[in-house]
Amino acid sequence: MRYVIIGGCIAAMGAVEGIRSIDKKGSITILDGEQRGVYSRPLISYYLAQPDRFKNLAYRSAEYLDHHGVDVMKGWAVQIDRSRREVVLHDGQIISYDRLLIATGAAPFIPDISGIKAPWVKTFYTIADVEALDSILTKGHNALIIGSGLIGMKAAESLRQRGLNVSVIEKERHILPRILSPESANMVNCLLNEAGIKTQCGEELTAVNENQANFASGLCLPVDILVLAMGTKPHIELAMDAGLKVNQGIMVDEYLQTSDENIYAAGDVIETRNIITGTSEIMALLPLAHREGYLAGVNMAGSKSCAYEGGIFMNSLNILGISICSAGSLPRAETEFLVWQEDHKYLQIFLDGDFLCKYIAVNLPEVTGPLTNTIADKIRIEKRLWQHFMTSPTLSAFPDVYWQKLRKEANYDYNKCS
Amino acid sequence: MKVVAWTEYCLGCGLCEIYCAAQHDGYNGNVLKIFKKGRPMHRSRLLKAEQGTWLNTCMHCTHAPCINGCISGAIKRDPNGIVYVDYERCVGCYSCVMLCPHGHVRPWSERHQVLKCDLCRDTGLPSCVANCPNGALQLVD
Amino acid sequence: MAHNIMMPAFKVQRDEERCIRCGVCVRQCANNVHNLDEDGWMWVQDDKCVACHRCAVLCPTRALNIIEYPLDFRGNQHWTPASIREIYAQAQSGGVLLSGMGNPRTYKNYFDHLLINASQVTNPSIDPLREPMEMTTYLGNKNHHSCGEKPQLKLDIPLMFSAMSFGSVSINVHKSLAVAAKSLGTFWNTGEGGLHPDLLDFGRGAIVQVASGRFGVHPDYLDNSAAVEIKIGQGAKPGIGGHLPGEKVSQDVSLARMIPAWSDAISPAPHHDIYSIEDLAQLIETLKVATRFEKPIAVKVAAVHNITAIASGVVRAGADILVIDGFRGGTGAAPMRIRDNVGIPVEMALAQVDSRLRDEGIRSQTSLVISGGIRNSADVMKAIALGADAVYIATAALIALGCHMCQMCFTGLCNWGIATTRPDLTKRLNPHLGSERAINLLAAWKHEMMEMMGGMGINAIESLRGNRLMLRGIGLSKEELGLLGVKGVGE
Amino acid sequence: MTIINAADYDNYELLQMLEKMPQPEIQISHVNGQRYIACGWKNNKRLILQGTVGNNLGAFAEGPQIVVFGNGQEGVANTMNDGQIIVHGRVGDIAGYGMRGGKLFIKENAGYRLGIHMKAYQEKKPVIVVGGSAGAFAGEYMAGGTIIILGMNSNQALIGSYCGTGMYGGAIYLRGEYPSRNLAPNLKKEVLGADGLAEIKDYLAEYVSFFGDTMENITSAPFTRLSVEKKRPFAHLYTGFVS
Repeated sequence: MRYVIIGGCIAAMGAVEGIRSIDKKGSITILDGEQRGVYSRPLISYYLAQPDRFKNLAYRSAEYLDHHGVDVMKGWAVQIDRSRREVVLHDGQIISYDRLLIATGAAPFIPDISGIKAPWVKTFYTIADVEALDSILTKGHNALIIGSGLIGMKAAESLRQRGLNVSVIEKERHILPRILSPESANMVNCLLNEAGIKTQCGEELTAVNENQANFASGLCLPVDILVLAMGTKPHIELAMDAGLKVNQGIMVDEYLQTSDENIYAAGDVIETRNIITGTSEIMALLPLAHREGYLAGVNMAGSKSCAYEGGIFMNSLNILGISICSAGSLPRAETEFLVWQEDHKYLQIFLDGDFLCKYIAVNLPEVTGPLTNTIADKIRIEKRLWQHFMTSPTLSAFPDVYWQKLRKEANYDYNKCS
Repeated sequence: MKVVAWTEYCLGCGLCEIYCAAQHDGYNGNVLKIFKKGRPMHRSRLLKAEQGTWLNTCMHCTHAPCINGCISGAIKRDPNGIVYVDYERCVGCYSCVMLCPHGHVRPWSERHQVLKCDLCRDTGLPSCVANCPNGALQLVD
Repeated sequence: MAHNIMMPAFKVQRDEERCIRCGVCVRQCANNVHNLDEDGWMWVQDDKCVACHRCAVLCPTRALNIIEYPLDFRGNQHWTPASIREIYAQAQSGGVLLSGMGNPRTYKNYFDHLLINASQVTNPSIDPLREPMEMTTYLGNKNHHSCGEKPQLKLDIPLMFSAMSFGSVSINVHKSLAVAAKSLGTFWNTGEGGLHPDLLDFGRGAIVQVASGRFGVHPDYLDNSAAVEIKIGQGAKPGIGGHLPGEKVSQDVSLARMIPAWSDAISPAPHHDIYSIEDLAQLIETLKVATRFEKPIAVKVAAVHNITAIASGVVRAGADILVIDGFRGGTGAAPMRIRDNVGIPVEMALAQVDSRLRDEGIRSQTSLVISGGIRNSADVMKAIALGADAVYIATAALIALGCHMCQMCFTGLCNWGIATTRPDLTKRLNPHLGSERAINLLAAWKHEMMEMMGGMGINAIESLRGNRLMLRGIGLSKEELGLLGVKGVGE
Repeated sequence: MTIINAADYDNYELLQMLEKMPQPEIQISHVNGQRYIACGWKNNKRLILQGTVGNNLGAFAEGPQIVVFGNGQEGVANTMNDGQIIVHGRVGDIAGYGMRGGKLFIKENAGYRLGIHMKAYQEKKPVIVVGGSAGAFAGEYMAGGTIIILGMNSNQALIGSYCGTGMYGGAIYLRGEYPSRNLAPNLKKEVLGADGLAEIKDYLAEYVSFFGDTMENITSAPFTRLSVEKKRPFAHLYTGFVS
C-alpha cells in the first residue's frame, strides 16, 4: 500500500502513527509544502521570543520519522488526479498513491484594505513569518497586533519579550472573544496590562498608511510593525479543484473519508462535528488535528473501523505567565454559569442542565484536565455537586462521581497485581 | 505499566509524595537532602475526596491525550510504554494539563514546564510503590 | 479533677536536623501526639504517647525516637515506678485499671528453662531438606471404640490462630488470618464476636466460638464452621467476663455480633447455663446435636490452680478438643490486676494435664491445644514435647501483622489498624500484606520445627507429642522438674 | 399429622429421626425428659410435644414452632434465634438465655435466670411471656427484647431476687404486685395504665389465645415497666492509662 500525505504538520504525524499502528510495511510519503520539515506551528512564538533557545521546532524528530519509515518530500501539490490516483507537484513531479490524506491546514486571513502589502505588515503563522519579523524588529518600536485570538496573543507575548511596545487591537467587544467570556476577559485584560501589553477593543482596521494604522472609529495609531492575526481560512483549493465535496472546509464522513473513497482529510482543513452543539464547523485545534490524523491513518490502512465522534473546542495558552485554559462551547446564548475567583485566579463554568458545557480557567490549570474530560465525555454531574466544587475548586473537591467513573474504568483486581 | 492506587488501603500518610519528590531531579531518593537543600517537586499528588485518599498518578494511557495534544512534542513515550516529559522541549503551554483526564499532569510554575509521573524510569521500581507502607500502590502491566 | 500529677510515660525525641515537616507523623498518630501548626512549628504532647512506634517507623528521615520518660523516681525496690504510677492513675480516676495484651511481668518462664535434645552417633539425625517430614496432625476425639468415627480437624502444621473477636480486633485482622490459615492448611478462630458476613467464605476454615455473651451465635454460624469452641475462660483474665466498650461496636461489629451499634457488649463471667461439669456436658451435647455430630467441640479454659481436675472434668463432659490458655495469653482489655496476678503458666498446666489425662486413661478422648504467650517455634516444640497436640498463637500473629506491643488495645485507637474498629485506622492493615506476613511467619516456624525434629531424629510431629525425654530442664528445682515430668540437664 | 411415641426410642434415635422427617407437623407423645429436641433446627416445622421435655428444648434454633403440653426443663429456647415455643406448664432455669429472636410463652412459672442476656438486633426482637412468676435473676444482663411476667397462675412472689441486675437494654413488664426489694437498683420503673400497654398488647393477646384467659382479666391489674436509662452502665468502671 502506498500512502501519500499532503501537508507535514500535526495531522500528518497523527496519520503516520495511525497507519503504522496497522500497516507496518506500506510506504508513506509526506509532501511538505513549506519545505521546513515537520514542525509544530504553535512553537513559532517561542522561537520569536528566544530564537537561540527554541531553534528546533520539530514536532517529531528526524529519527522518529526514520523509525516509522516516512519519506518527507519537499514540494507542494498543485493538482490531484483522482482517476489516475496521482498527485502533481509544483515542479511537475507526479506521485501516485493508493490512499491520499489531505492535511493542508489553513492560512492566515488577510483583509483586502489599502496598504496591507506594506513591508512592515506581517502575518504570524509559519517559520518564514517569524524569520521575516525577526529581521525587521527593533527594541523599543511600536508593534500593533490586529486580532486578539490565540495567534495574536502569542505574537504579542513574544514581541513584548523582545522588548517592543505592544498593543493588541480587537474588533469584538473583548479580547480572546472565542475563548473568554466578558467577565473573564475583563480580568485577563487587567493582568495583560500589568504585564505590559496594551489592549484596545471594538476597533476595526480600515487602512494602513506609512507608519500608521487607521481604524473605523477614527482612531489612528503609530506603528512600526503590524501583525495581522485576524483568523485563518482552510486551504481547500486543492480539494475543490479535484472535485471533492467542500463547504467551508473539506467535508468528511465519520471515518474522515472525503467524497472520494481513496482520499481522506484531517486537521484544520476539514469541518468536524462540535459534540457540544452538534453542528459541523471548522475546529482548528492541535489535539483534534492529531486525533483526526490518527483516525484517518487507521481507517486508511485498515478497514474503515474507527469512527471519529467529533471534538470540542479547547485551548490552553500561557501569556507572560498568565495561564488561560478553556474548553467547550455554549449550546445557547443564555447559559447558566458559576464563578469562583481568588487573587489572580478565576474559574467560570457553564452548565447545561446536569452537564458541564464550557469552562474558563485563568491561572488555575490544575483542575482543567478533569473539567475538559467531563465536557468531552458528557458525564452527568448534578448541579449541587458543581456548586460544592466551586466553593473551592481543587482536584480533591472535584465531584466524586467523576473519580468513581475513572476508577471503574481502571477496574483492577488487587489479587492480580505484582 | 502504571501505578494503580487503592483507596481502600491508602492511609493518606503522604509518603508517596515525599519519596516521589526525592527520587527526581538527581536526588536519588535522598529525602533529607531534597527537603533541606533542594526544591521538592513531587510528580503525583495525594488526593483526598469523599471516597478517601489516593495517589493521583499517571495511567500512561494507551492513547495518551497529553502526548497527542503536546504542541512541542515534549511528552513522549519510551520503549517500555512510559509517558515522560522531555524537559529540553517542554515550553509550558499546559495543553497536557488541560487534557489529562486524571488531572495528573500539573504545572511546574517556577520553570514554566509541567510535572508528571515517569514511573521513576531511571531507577527501577517506582519510588511511591516501593515506599508505600500499606501496599496501596501497585505497579501493574 | 485537679491537675494530674502523673508525668508522661514516654518521651518523643525529634531530631530537628532531620525533621522535614512532612507531617507524616501528624497524620499517622491517632493519639494526636504530633502537631504541626500554621507557622510550621512542630510540637509534641508526650503525655499522649503510648510508644506504638507508628510515627518513628513511618518517618521518612528517621527523625523520631521514643524513649521511656527519663524522669525517674528515687530508686526503691518495693515501690517501683510502675506501682507508684498505678496509684496515681487510680487516685485520679477511681477506676479499675485496664490494660491490653498479655502479662508483662517477670514471672518464671518455663519455656526458657527447657532445652531440646538432638541425635548424635547412636541415632542419626534427619535432614528435612532431603527426607520427608510429617507435620500433619489431627485434632479430635481419637477414642473410636465406643461409637464410631469422630470428627477430626486436619492440621498441616500444628499451629492455629487463636480466638480474637471481631470488635476487639479489626476486620482486616480476621481477613489476614483467615486467608493465612487457609493457605497454611490450618484454622483460625473467630473469637466470641461472631463472623462478619464478608468472611462467610472463610467460615469452613474457622473455629467458631460460643461464649457467655452468645454474640453472633445462630445456626448458620455453627453450621458454617470447622469446629465449635465453648469459651469458658481466657488466660489473660481467668474468672471474669468480657466487656467490649460501646465505642468499638461500629456498624460492622454490630452486624457480626448482632447487637445494636454503639452499645456495650458484655460477656458475663460464667455461662449462665453452665454451673457444673454436668451442665458443660449438656452444652457440648447441645452443640453436637445442633451441628449433627459433624464437628468437633472444643472447650477453652484458662490455666488455673486446679486445672488438672477441671481438665479431667471437661474431657469427661465430652470435649473433643481441650484448649488451655496460660496466664501470658493476650487480650484486648483486661483488668490489670487480674491479667498480672491470676492464673498459672501454661507450660506447667500442660504437663500436669497431659499426665493426669494419661493416668486416668482418657487422653485419647481429647486433643490438647495450648495457648498463651507462644513466641517462637522452639516454644511450640517444647509445648508439643510436653504433651500438646497443637498450639494456638495470637499475640505472635498480631506482631507479625505489625503490632508493636504498646498494650493500649482497649482504647480502640490502634495506630497499626489491629485493635480498632475505626475505619480510617482499620485500613492501615492491608489484609493482602497481613496474610502474607502471617504466612511467612508460620512457614518459617514450620521449617525451623522440621530442622529441630530432624535434629532429634524424629520425622513426624505426632512422634514428638508428649515425648518429654526430648526435653531437659535447666535451672529448675527438683520439684519443678517433677511437675513438668522432665529430667534435669545432665541426667 | 405424624404421631410418634417417644417411649419407643432412645434419646438420640428420637433426635435423629426427627431431623430426617420431612413432615411439616409432628406430634410426639409420652415425652419424658428427652433432651435437645429441635436443637439448632433451621426450619419452620411444627412440633407438638406431650409430656415433660428435657433440657435445651429448641436451643440455637431458628424457626421451629413448638407446643409443649406438659412442663419444660432447663434451657428452653437457649440462645434461640427465631421460632416460637409455647409451654402449657412450667419451665426450669435459664429459659431464653441469650435469646435473640422468636417468642417463648410459658403458662405457669419459670425458674431462675429467666431471659438472661437476651438481646435484640434489627428486626429480631425476642419476647418471653410468663403466665406465672419467675425465679431470681430474671432479665440479668438483659440487652434487648421484652420479658412479660404476669403472675396469673402462681402463688409465689412475682419475681425472685436480683431482677434486672446489670440490665442495659430491653424492657421487663411486671403485672400487679411485686416485691420491690428484689429489683436491682438503677432500674427505671414506670407504672402503666391500660393505654401504656400498646407495646405489648399483641403479645398479651397471643398469650390469651394460647392459654385461654381473658384480656380484661390480664389488664385488670396495673403493669410496671422496668428499663434502663443508662445504656452503658459500665462505661466509667474502668480506667486506662499509659503504663
